[in-house]
Amino acid sequence: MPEAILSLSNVTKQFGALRASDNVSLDLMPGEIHALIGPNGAGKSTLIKQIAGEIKSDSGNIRFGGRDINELDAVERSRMGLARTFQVSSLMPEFSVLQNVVLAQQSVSGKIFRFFKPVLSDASLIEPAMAQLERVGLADRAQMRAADISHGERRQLEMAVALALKPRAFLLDEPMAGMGPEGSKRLTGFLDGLRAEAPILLVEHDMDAVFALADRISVLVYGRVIATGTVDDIRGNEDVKRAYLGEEA
Amino acid sequence: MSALLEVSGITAFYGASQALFGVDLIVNEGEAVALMGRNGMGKTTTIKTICRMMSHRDGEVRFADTDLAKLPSHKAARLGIGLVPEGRRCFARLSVMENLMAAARAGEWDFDRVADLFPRLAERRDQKAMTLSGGEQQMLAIGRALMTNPRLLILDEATEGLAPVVRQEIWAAINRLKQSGLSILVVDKSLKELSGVADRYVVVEKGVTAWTGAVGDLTDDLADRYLGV
Amino acid sequence: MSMNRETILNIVLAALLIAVPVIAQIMGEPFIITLATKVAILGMAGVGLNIALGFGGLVSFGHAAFFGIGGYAAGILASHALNYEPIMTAPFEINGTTQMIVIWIVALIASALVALLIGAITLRTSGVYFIMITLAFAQMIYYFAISWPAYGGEDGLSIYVRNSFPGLNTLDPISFFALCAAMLGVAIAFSAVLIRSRFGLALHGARQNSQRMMAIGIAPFRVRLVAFVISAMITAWAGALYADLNRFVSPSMLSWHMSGEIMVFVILGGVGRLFGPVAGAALYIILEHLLGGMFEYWQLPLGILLLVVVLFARGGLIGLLAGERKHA
Amino acid sequence: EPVKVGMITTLSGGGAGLGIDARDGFMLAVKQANNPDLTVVIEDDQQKPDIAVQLADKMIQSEKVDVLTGIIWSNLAMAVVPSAVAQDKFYLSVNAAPSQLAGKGCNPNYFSVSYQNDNLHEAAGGYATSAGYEKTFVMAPNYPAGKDSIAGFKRFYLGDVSGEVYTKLGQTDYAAEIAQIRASGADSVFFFLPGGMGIAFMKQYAQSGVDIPLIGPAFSLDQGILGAIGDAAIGIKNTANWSKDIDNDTNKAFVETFQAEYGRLPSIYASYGFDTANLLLSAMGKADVNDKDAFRDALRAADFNSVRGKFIFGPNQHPIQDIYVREVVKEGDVLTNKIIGTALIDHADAYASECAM
Amino acid sequence: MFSLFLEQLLNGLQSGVMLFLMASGLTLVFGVMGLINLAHGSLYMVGAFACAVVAAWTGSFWLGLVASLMAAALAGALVEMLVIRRLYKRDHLDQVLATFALILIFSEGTRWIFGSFPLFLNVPEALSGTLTIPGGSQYPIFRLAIIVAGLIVAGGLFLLIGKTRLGTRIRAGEADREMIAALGINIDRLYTIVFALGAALAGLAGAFVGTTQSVQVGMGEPVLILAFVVIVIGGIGSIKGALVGSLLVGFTDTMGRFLLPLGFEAFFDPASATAIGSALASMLIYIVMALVLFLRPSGLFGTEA
Ligand SMILES: Nc1ncnc2c1ncn2[C@@H]1O[C@H](COP(=O)(O)OP(=O)(O)OP(=O)(O)O)[C@@H](O)[C@H]1O
Ligand SMILES: Nc1ncnc2c1ncn2[C@@H]1O[C@H](COP(=O)(O)OP(=O)(O)OP(=O)(O)O)[C@@H](O)[C@H]1O
Ligand SMILES: [Mg+2]
Ligand SMILES: [Mg+2]
Repeated sequence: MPEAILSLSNVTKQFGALRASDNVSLDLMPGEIHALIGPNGAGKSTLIKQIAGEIKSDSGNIRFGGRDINELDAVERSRMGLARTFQVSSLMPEFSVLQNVVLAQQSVSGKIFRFFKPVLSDASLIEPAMAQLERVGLADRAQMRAADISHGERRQLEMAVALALKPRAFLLDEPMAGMGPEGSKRLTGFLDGLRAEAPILLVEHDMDAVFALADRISVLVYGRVIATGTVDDIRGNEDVKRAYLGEEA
Repeated sequence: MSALLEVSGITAFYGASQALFGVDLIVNEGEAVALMGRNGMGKTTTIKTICRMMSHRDGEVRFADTDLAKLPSHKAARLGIGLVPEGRRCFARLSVMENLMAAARAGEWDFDRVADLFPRLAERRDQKAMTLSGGEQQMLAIGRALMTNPRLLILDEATEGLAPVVRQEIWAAINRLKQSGLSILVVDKSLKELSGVADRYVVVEKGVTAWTGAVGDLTDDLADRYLGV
Repeated sequence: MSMNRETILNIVLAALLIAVPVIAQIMGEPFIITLATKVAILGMAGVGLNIALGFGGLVSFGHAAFFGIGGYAAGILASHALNYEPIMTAPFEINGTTQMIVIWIVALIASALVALLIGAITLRTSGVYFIMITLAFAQMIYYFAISWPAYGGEDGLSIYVRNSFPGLNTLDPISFFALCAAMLGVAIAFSAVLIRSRFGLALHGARQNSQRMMAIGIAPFRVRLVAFVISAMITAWAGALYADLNRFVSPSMLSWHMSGEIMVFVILGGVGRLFGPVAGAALYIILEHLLGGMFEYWQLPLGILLLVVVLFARGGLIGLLAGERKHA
Repeated sequence: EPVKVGMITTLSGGGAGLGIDARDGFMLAVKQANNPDLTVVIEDDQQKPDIAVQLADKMIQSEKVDVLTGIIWSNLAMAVVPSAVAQDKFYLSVNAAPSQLAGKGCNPNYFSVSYQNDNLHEAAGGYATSAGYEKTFVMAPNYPAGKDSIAGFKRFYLGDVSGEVYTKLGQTDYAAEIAQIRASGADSVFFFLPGGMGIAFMKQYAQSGVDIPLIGPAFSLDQGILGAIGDAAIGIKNTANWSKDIDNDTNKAFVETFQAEYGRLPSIYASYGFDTANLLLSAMGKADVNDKDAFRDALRAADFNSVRGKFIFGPNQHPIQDIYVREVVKEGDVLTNKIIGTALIDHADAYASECAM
Repeated sequence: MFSLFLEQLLNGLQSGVMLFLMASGLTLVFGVMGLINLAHGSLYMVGAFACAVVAAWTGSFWLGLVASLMAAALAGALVEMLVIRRLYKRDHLDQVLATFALILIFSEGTRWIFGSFPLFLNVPEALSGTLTIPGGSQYPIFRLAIIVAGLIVAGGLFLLIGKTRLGTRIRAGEADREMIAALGINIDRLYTIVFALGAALAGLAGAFVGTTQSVQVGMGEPVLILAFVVIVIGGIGSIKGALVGSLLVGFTDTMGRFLLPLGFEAFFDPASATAIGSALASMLIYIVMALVLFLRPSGLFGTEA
């Protein structure tokens, strides 16, 4: 069995009296889409933040790429190849769509402290950035300000930025949110192909997408993983139905 | 049945760039209308115009027999337009309770009723909105709009990011609101769920009303053409 | 490629800044040259601040500290040289100097060190807290300068003769102007290049959204710190020139009024615009001198004019003349 | 032989009152003389040294003035005077006269018509001694002029200093210092707090119920601000080289005409401005300003009627003069000062000997 | 020594409360409305001048006090409607420039009307005189009255902002003006009211403080900086923070001025000790501020932005 790229063991985070993640253990294997579902407020985004290094876990261990990353901050983890999207789009609003991607591209190239060479005529950055916009279907918006594109388009841009980072694992926090029916369909197809590039930890409430994509699903309720298994396992699980799926099962 | 909201032929601009080229839309008293269209087609812009968060150039927006053209946002709201905006826009530093109380106006909706609708909000009543989970914030935004006791409730992607159970609850709640006589204008991506609530569909494409009709009239052909499903 | 309006405007401004003193020289109006020199120097201080404030969104209310450090570098070195007193004797002897180039280097190094220290502490905060904590550091330095007797305290320090620059008679107003204008040119050119560079993009990004910056693997703190230091150095350089313009330094160069004034130049001209600080400084100084001679309560019309500019010219003077910018 | 005078003084902001008085006194004399050869340009220095320097440049380079005057504050004087006199312009001080310009840095083109900065403080020291005080609490702001004032006071004070406090420049609340004064066991307090600082201190001192007598230089109890202090000022002793009740015809006429012209009583700064203008006019009557040496000699002769009575310059071109002790009194509704004695007679400054002129 | 110490503590408290009167209005406008108002000091000056003029004219300090509240509130409301209203959507920096321009306008306007000489304003008869405090020192009644007034204002504001619907709406407006308007609240009028209230508090402070110092043009500037220091230490927008920050600054400043020179006498001769001690004392509050922000980047009671 191949080694997990990302592996959490007994990760916990407490906010005051609330335990947002409670002894969570899960793995992300190469080539897989691992969906993380659960009621609102279950702690999914919190877990993503813990993995990305935006909040420090109270206890537990996170390994990534064969290495403990507990002590690394968000910047270092990103540089190691963890790319995440945000549940609420978090972009550079004044930048053009293209600049948003170029900035990520430049971070990957590792050369930030260059003071003289103009960046926006640097083909080694522009071309790959355009290619990513192409992939998510935003190429025709490249020159618009990120603040001026529609909500759904911003979600696509989030995706393009993550792609530009050429990560070793994706952490996607509700990428379908805000996408129209057509957009969701396209993105589903897209993610399906993406897993070959890097495995995906997918937080999503769109069950059509989750059931279509996930190799494995973990269900988080009140910070705890109450079940992990294949799509069919989870669909048939009564607890999950009650806590989360309702009639969607 | 009389028109509560009547939008006719409006155009609207962001600076120099035009976003709406002629949107027509009617919501009758007690009716639920779904506004649909692909990403970036002008749904939110239309809603902002109705709520006077931006002004239209040509055309007319009438609500409860009042021309909204000259009204500031708060006056339009006081006529009875309650908005659940895209992206929730809860007041981040205020607690759940304070978010609700800030919006409160006299009427049948009060904290207790909102708490009945969304028990989760009652549990979190003293938590700051910015630390709520996405779904909790969404509930808060709906609750807040209800606290204004509106005649027309406008929901812009109100179920985005909600768990299926909650979404079902919210649709059920919206249905109940409709039953109770509230008029509703709703934007959402899920056709399936919309069809359970809406009386009519209005589809915008590139800033123009492209199709209007009863729910049953939206054939698969049309859905594919306008919505890509 | 056609030039956009802002570029044309910048060229016109630069041409004016050079033409006016030349004409003044021909007409025998040396004071106009002095005024133009002042515009160039304070504009340059603004160009420095603009890197932090305009490009990086770091609203420093303490840049007078760096302006003053530059000034005192000039004042202290020159006064030691003029009095033939070494600055330090043990463990080795350091003497003063009247060479501008040496003075500038000292000013740049000193300001960079201070900015590194202040930046490392202040950049942990943001927004209004940043504004105030930069002010706090500047005030500490200000009160120190006032009560420290060695270099004149509140009375300040006279240089008597302008420091020298190889091949130039710095006492000649037009020559000194040319020197200052050239340095302003260097500062503007540098910031123009900087802002289009990779670093510039990162700096713009750090201003808008640090959460996103971290997520793509760039530490916004480091980007900001570097920008803050560069910004401080340019302002300090201008400070050294200002000391030479007045042949005098005093704690007033370090006061919060000075910080505010530099900030006003930047805002008035247009935040984040290449020539904004120069345009702002020019307008302010011209108004100050025109109105000051006309009317005892001249600050009243000045205030009203400034107010009109803010209310009706978005993006400052440059914004008014060149139109609003599309995006960064 | 027309003479052009450049007056750089503070006309805006919190310190404007002093500059306005000096200007008005100066211009009153100019108006009275009605000498068509004399023109005056006036500019506002905003109490900022860099602005003062630039204005001096303007006056010298563009206005081509022969004489500069008007500066109120020592730090501004230090910024302007050395380079102005080095460019062979005359500078006549209407107020600020820092020690550097009286001693080593004295210059033949520089005249102080007012005093040397330490003079009034020295007189306060002399007065405290002669009044028999033995334990004086001294207080001044923490900047060079403040330290000079305390040094000046101590120079002529023979008793003990029971406490010494340097306050923050621009401080407005003195409760902490007043508490220290109360606790110090002093029998008198010497304070130098110019402008608004002095007003605040004296009001709070009166409110605090401490009744140890106050002594200060005239600056804090001058006509311009007495009204703002109110009755709290009554009885406070202060030292001055001018007072409106100095008994001579020039002074009487000055006080009357000033009041008629401007609708207020003249202050000490107005008197300095008035004397400065008259000194200049007297020199203009004797010599051509372009003949620097002759003009300088004419200034040095100080052949004019001073509101102070006699007026002579010492070797460093600072006045040698009597310094009085005044007391604040109420005349009708108006607070003003009355001379109650002389603190120092024919007093010269302490730096003259260092001046190599 | 004990009574001196006690008296200095009281002085620290009183100077803190005085600062609070100024800072509370500023934090209201600044924290709640998100507006950097450099002209707050000018409103303080307006209050002091109004009080001085009316008190001189009518002979009653209390009428002057009423006048100061009204004049400052009126000036505040006017400024808000004519100028500030256009700036909410703008960058903070435009607000800085605009309110800087307002300082010039207010200062020179006041000087034009009232001249360049300070005005007279004294403590009202009823509050003059002193009280004996434990330890035997005399303490001015007026200063005690300021302490009481400040605490009342603090309590009132705390209730208003934290506990009333008006306060909630005001705070909501800061987060998202457009949204609060879309909920049917006349945010423009609300903000005019808040601004006028902040101005009135500044005016009140001006009137109080004017009785103990000189009422002159430019009196607002040093206090303005101090008030900013206070609200930043306390955490912007927090009334509690403004109170704690004021007291901290008041105590630090008073005790620093008092104790630092004494402390240095242990190491230096008295003259240098006084000089070094007072130099350090004048920097002390800034050092404290830097330290607080170093440890808590958004002030003592501020919320993370
Ligand atoms: N900083 C915080 N302080 C206090 N509570 C917090 C904080 N952040 C999150 N929480 C709480 O932790 C719980 C988990 O939040 P989280 O955002 O992880 O939920 P989620 O599973 O992503 O939900 P959703 O699907 O609605 O986005 C929620 O109840 C939230 O209110
Ligand atoms: N602030 C803005 N400035 C300029 N253009 C804008 C702005 N907001 C939206 N637009 C543009 O207006 C058009 C309509 O946007 P709108 O937000 O109304 O779309 P939408 O139908 O709500 O899309 P979505 O489903 O993605 O939310 C889009 O092309 C968008 O790029
Ligand atoms: Mg989430
Ligand atoms: Mg939308």
